[in-house]
Amino acid sequence: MNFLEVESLSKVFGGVHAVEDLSFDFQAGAVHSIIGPNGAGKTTLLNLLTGIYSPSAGRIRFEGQDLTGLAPHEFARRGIARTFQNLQLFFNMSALENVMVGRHLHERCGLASALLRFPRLSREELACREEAAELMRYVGLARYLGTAADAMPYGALKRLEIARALATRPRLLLLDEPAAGLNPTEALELDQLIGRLTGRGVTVVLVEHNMHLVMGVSDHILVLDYGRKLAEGPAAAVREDPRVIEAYLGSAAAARNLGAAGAAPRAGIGP
Amino acid sequence: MSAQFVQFLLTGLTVGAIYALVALGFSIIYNASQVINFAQGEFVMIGGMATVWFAAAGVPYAAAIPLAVAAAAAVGLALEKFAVEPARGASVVTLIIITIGASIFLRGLATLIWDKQLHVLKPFSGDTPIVLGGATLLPQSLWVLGVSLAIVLALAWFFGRTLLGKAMLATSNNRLAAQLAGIRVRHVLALAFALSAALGAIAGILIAPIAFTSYDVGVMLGLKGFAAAILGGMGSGAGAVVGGIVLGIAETMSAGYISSAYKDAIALLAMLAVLFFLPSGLLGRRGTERV
Amino acid sequence: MAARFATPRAGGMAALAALIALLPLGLRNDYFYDVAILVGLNAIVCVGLNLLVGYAGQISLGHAGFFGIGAYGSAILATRYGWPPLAAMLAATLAAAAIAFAVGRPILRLRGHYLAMATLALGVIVYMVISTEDRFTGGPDGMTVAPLAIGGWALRDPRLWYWVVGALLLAAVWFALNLIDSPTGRALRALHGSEVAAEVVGVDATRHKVMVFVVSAVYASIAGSLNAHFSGFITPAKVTFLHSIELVTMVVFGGMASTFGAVVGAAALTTLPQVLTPLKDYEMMVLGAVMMGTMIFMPRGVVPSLQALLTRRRDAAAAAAAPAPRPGDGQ
Amino acid sequence: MLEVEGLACRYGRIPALKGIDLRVAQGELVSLVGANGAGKTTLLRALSGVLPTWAGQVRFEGADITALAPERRVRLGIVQVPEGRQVFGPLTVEDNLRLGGYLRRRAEAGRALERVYAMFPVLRGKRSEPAGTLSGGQQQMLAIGRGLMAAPRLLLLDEPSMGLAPRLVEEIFACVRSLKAEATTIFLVDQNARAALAIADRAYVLETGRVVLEGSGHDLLSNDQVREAYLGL
Amino acid sequence: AQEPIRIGAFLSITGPASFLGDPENKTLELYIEKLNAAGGVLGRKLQLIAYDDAGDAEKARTFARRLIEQDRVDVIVGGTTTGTTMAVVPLVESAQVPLLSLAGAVVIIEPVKKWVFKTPHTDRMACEKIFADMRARKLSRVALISGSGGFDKSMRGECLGVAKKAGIQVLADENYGDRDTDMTAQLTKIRNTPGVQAVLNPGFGQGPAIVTRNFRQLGLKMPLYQSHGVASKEFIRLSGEAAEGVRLPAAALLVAESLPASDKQRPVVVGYKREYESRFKSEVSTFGGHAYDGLMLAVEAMKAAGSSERAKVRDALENVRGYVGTAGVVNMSAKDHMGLDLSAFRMLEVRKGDWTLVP
Ligand SMILES: Nc1ncnc2c1ncn2[C@@H]1O[C@H](COP(=O)(O)OP(=O)(O)OP(=O)(O)O)[C@@H](O)[C@H]1O
Ligand SMILES: Nc1ncnc2c1ncn2[C@@H]1O[C@H](COP(=O)(O)OP(=O)(O)OP(=O)(O)O)[C@@H](O)[C@H]1O
Ligand SMILES: [Mg+2]
Ligand SMILES: [Mg+2]
Repeated sequence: MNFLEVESLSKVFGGVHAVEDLSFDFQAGAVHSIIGPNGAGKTTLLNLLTGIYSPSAGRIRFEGQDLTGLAPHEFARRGIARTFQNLQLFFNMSALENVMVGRHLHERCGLASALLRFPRLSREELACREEAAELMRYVGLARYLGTAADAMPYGALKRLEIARALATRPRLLLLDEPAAGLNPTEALELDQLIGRLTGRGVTVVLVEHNMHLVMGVSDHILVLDYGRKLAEGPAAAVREDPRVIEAYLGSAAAARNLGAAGAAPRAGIGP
Repeated sequence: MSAQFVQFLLTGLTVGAIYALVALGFSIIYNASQVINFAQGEFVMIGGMATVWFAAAGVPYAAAIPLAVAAAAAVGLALEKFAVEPARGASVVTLIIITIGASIFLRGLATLIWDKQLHVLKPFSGDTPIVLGGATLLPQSLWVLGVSLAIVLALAWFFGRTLLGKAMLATSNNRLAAQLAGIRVRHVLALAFALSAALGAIAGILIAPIAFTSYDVGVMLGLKGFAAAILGGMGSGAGAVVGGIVLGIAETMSAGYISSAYKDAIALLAMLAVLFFLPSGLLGRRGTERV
Repeated sequence: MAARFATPRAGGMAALAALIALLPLGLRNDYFYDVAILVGLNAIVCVGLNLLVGYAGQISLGHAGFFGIGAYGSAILATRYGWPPLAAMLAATLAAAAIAFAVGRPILRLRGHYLAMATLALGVIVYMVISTEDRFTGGPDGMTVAPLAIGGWALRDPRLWYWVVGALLLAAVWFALNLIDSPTGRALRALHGSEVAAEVVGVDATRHKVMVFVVSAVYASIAGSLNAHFSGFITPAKVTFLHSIELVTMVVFGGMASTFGAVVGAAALTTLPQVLTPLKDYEMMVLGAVMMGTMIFMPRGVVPSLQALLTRRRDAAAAAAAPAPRPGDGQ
Repeated sequence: MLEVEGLACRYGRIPALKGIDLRVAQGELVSLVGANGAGKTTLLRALSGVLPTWAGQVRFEGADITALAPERRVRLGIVQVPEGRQVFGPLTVEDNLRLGGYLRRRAEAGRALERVYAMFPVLRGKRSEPAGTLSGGQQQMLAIGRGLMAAPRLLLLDEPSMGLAPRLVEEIFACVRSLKAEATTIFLVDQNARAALAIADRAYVLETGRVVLEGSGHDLLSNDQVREAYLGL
Repeated sequence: AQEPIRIGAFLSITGPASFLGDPENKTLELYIEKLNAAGGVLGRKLQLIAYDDAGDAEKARTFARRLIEQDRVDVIVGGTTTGTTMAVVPLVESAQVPLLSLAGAVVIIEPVKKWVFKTPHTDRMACEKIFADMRARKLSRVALISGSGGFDKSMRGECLGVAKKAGIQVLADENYGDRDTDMTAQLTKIRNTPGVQAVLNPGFGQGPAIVTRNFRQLGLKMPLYQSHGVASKEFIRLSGEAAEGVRLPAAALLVAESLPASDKQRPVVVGYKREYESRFKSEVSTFGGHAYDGLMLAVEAMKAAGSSERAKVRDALENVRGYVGTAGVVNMSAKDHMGLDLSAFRMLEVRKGDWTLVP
């Protein structure tokens, strides 16, 4: 049984095949990256994998269960969490509360107990608050505990989304361009964070254009182009693939530059 | 039997065209500012009442009507300048409450300047009914239908073909980006309010000979116009018209064939049914937002 | 940390309780009691409506409908069929909850203005039924309602009513504050912030929206029943869409997402027309101008704006250090 | 061409810029680097006039434009590609671009449109789709294209490479270089600090609303402080 | 100086019934001023305290309580509508304040309530008057088309109730909304109902005028009856030529000047009409007349009682005999708190753009 199985998945918008007949298997405990040109269908794929879109065709199986056609909160219940390419935060709340919402699935709270404020609830609230604070420290947001979400800088917000996703205690975490808008120094911290996550037993799927990050952390890379699979394999193989260079990486020089990923500066992704 | 059906249809069209005109006013302001202007009905009132007033003062119709439309447009401008613009950045609900306040204010003002009586305008081309397939229609209804049609076409052209029209849409969607593109957003907003006030006033003038006018005609027409705009799809010009006509016909048909006591309820139920299947109305924009 | 969060609510509750307890010192005669009771009843509706509008971000322009279901349900059962008023009230409340539950699912799929119109339509339909079925409801001229009797003893004196409504208002506020502070309340606010994001962390958006819709309908219905029994007479004027809009206005005026704001809004807009009567012909204009002016200068509503003003005063010195809000990503 | 003196801006009571002095000469490419929240976006917004200035002066070609309305600045040729794309979601791709050329004559705008399509062929394929349905990177291309439609003389670019595929990032920087070659003055903010410094004639480093360092692109690239704080080295 | 006599009023000056409440309010203001100019009543000045309930029963009740508790008025005039009046009845009954209602429905005085009186004719009387006229014209099969307001619905109910006794058969029963702009659908249905000989339209405001115009537009030839709810010149102005031939029952006020000199009401109605029209530059309606009657009855009663004491005024009101008002000659009794009979209603017909008496 594979951890995540995707079978001839398609999504059509009007005439656009954003994802077309896509099949792949992801193994547990690894970091899988999905790369591909702009508009290749990466975000759409994540939307399918979290139930935000329902597929035009195909199936999604997670830990052996067929999740096709379920609502997003059902995906979350099964252990899949994500972040967004465009921030989707609760800007009407504090940072800490944002993360606490992530604990929603693990709280037993009926309407009656909410209205009457059972003592049990207060205790659980305290625990929830503590755990959320812990997660914020974990992603490096210790200094923003009481801050309103709408008063935080962009880089912090990106990490806040990760903390919130972690609060759901996912087994599969999908990150959509977490490094966009971060400077190279901050991207480096992200690199380490992803490493620690896998250590926690979370399987990570990373969608990213920052090749240093991708090449550095991925166990396995899936390359999409026009909604289809272009290539797949370990980082070293993918970066040498001429089709990938042609469609995505650009000049062969850039690709070669990445070849020395370990030693090379982790900064620029351009020339 | 079929003459009866034709009669219902014609009546529905006339009533619907009125709703459509009011709905168009809602759509324009919504397009330029995302505000649902609950004072839209008051423009209808101002149009009718001002025309009556000018006419009573001896001004011929040909001058009284443009004067009344201009008066309404001026009120629209004032509304934008003194009530909507100062609240820029406030939430949509706050803006709605501001327009509700404005509508109460304007209604109060109307009772002071004018009165609480009902007034009537002379029909533009007489009172003799036109017979069509056994059914009758007042010439004034033709005016309503004709002017609505002309306005819809003009607006379709304006929003669909002119850059200024697009600039209006852009302003409502993203004010910052609109400014960066060199659009004078204040002017665009002012224009939208003036335009929609003028449209409301025209609606008010056209229907005053049929359904009279008074300081409080705006309340019910505003409600029906809002319903029509939603049914058709908020922000869509063609939608406003389709929504208005569908609503008008639904009302008359249910009055004619089902129950006149419940005709409004039936029309609203029909609207709800449509929304359940088309959550953004008959012709509303769909699916332009994604994550 | 828990203590820090308990303070404003406990403080607020205490202040409200003290206000209710001390207010009678200023109430000179039954007329004042009458107005105070109406304030209380409107406040109950608004506290419930604020859960829906202010916290969950779902606008409703049809809550006068639920108010009407409560009022007429209770009135008809108690007056025409001789039910004990409390049983009638309970039945009406259940009916309002059931109706809200039934229509909530399809209606709450709609967003923004579409939701506003759909709820408005719902309210208008309730109104039409009430004003047309005059055999039961007395039609537009209204109907007489039996007083609230418990056993053989009828509650008639406005001064007693005052304490009943005051106690119920406190309870209503307490329940609302509890709900907001619970995980459920947090989920509701999250829905307001971003529905997709709430969904992907496991919040069942539809279930939560329907739930809060039902809760707010129950608040409105109970207030409606009480109002009918208190007035002794009820007409459909209380069920019109104008009344729905008035209720939302109270909520926004006092301050969205502020339970005490809802109370303040209800108090302000219930007493304002009483205060403005000497203005005669200018009354409407002034009322409209007050509404516009308040919302322009306090766009977040009276209570949150005043709160912000107070906190600003307090830490004016420490201001510079505070991080500033920034908008989210463009789209 | 552009002179900024003592520029200060606030959000409410909170200062975001605290007295900025900088110059951009005709035909120059100047980069601005800084951490998250340093105030780079704020500075560009102030230059475009969409954010009121609190103190200080902005001069463009000698004329004081501190109080000039945003659309007047666009008319002068000060054009910004904003951070976070900010496309008009419900409008079609083509309408978005045409609005970029709002102040230009029809024929000129038509030619500019062709240039943008030539540069980003994807956009041509999606010309009648609502911009809101584009992918993140496609929207970024659209935002850049919309800026170019206005015939900029001073182009303010706020994170133009964000969310773009490596291949396109190369192209964007190539495009920036060619614009410079066509005598467009450019003021560039990009998180890809290495690339941004590499192509810059001169650069400024911004820290919590103040310019803390200034020099040629090359010098800054080899500055130790910069390397550690912004280049991840 | 002596305490003024306080007259309280709650009227629907705005809202859907402003059509009625506005002239009522104006009339009260006008006559309080006149009475005071003439030296007041019982040597005391009169003070009017009037509130606008906007047609809302809840507001009416609160204002009534305010009048009683806060303003301590001696007598209350008002309740423009049946709903607002009925909402206040329990209050005045328990506070023991005389109330002179200006609303039409029978329920206000039937059963008799100790403290409640009313000045206009009842809607049941209007139905009886109309049906009698129909019978005289040999019309017995009628269609009803009524509005959705309280007045309309109440009268519709009364007419349906008394139809059988009057030998009238109601073949169709249609409705229209408060602010509808077109009633051709309903009228088309009536036209296609076989056997209809006449149409009756209970209602006030713009609805009846639209019905009248649509009626002509559809080419309907049968007689059209309106109710006393449109008893003002305004109706004719709004309906234009379509109003020709329309009949309705109304008080003498509408035909003041064409009353024979022998008519007892003539001086009263001519006087009121002239006063009102010269002051407000708009035409009188019978609604203003109701307020006139209410105020004058209260004054009569105070004079008769020699006091403004609530209980005495009430007793005096119940004993009013032969008071000539705009609505007719009032003879109150313990069983009848309105004191009008069918003779007070005149059947009018619109001819050449004016009301004329049907002999
Ligand atoms: N809701 C939608 N409606 C219409 N088209 C859509 C929608 N969502 C995505 N698309 C189209 O599907 C294609 C894939 O988009 P997607 O956002 O998945 O790309 P991506 O791989 O995430 O690109 P990027 O790297 O630029 O973010 C694009 O061409 C886009 O225009
Ligand atoms: N709309 C706003 N309201 C209040 N404060 C704001 C607003 N926008 C930005 N700020 C604050 O102003 C400061 C500067 O922000 P700015 O967006 O200019 O930074 P930046 O350098 O562009 O950062 P980034 O790299 O994240 O884009 C930050 O502290 C930020 O939190
Ligand atoms: Mg993407
Ligand atoms: Mg920035």
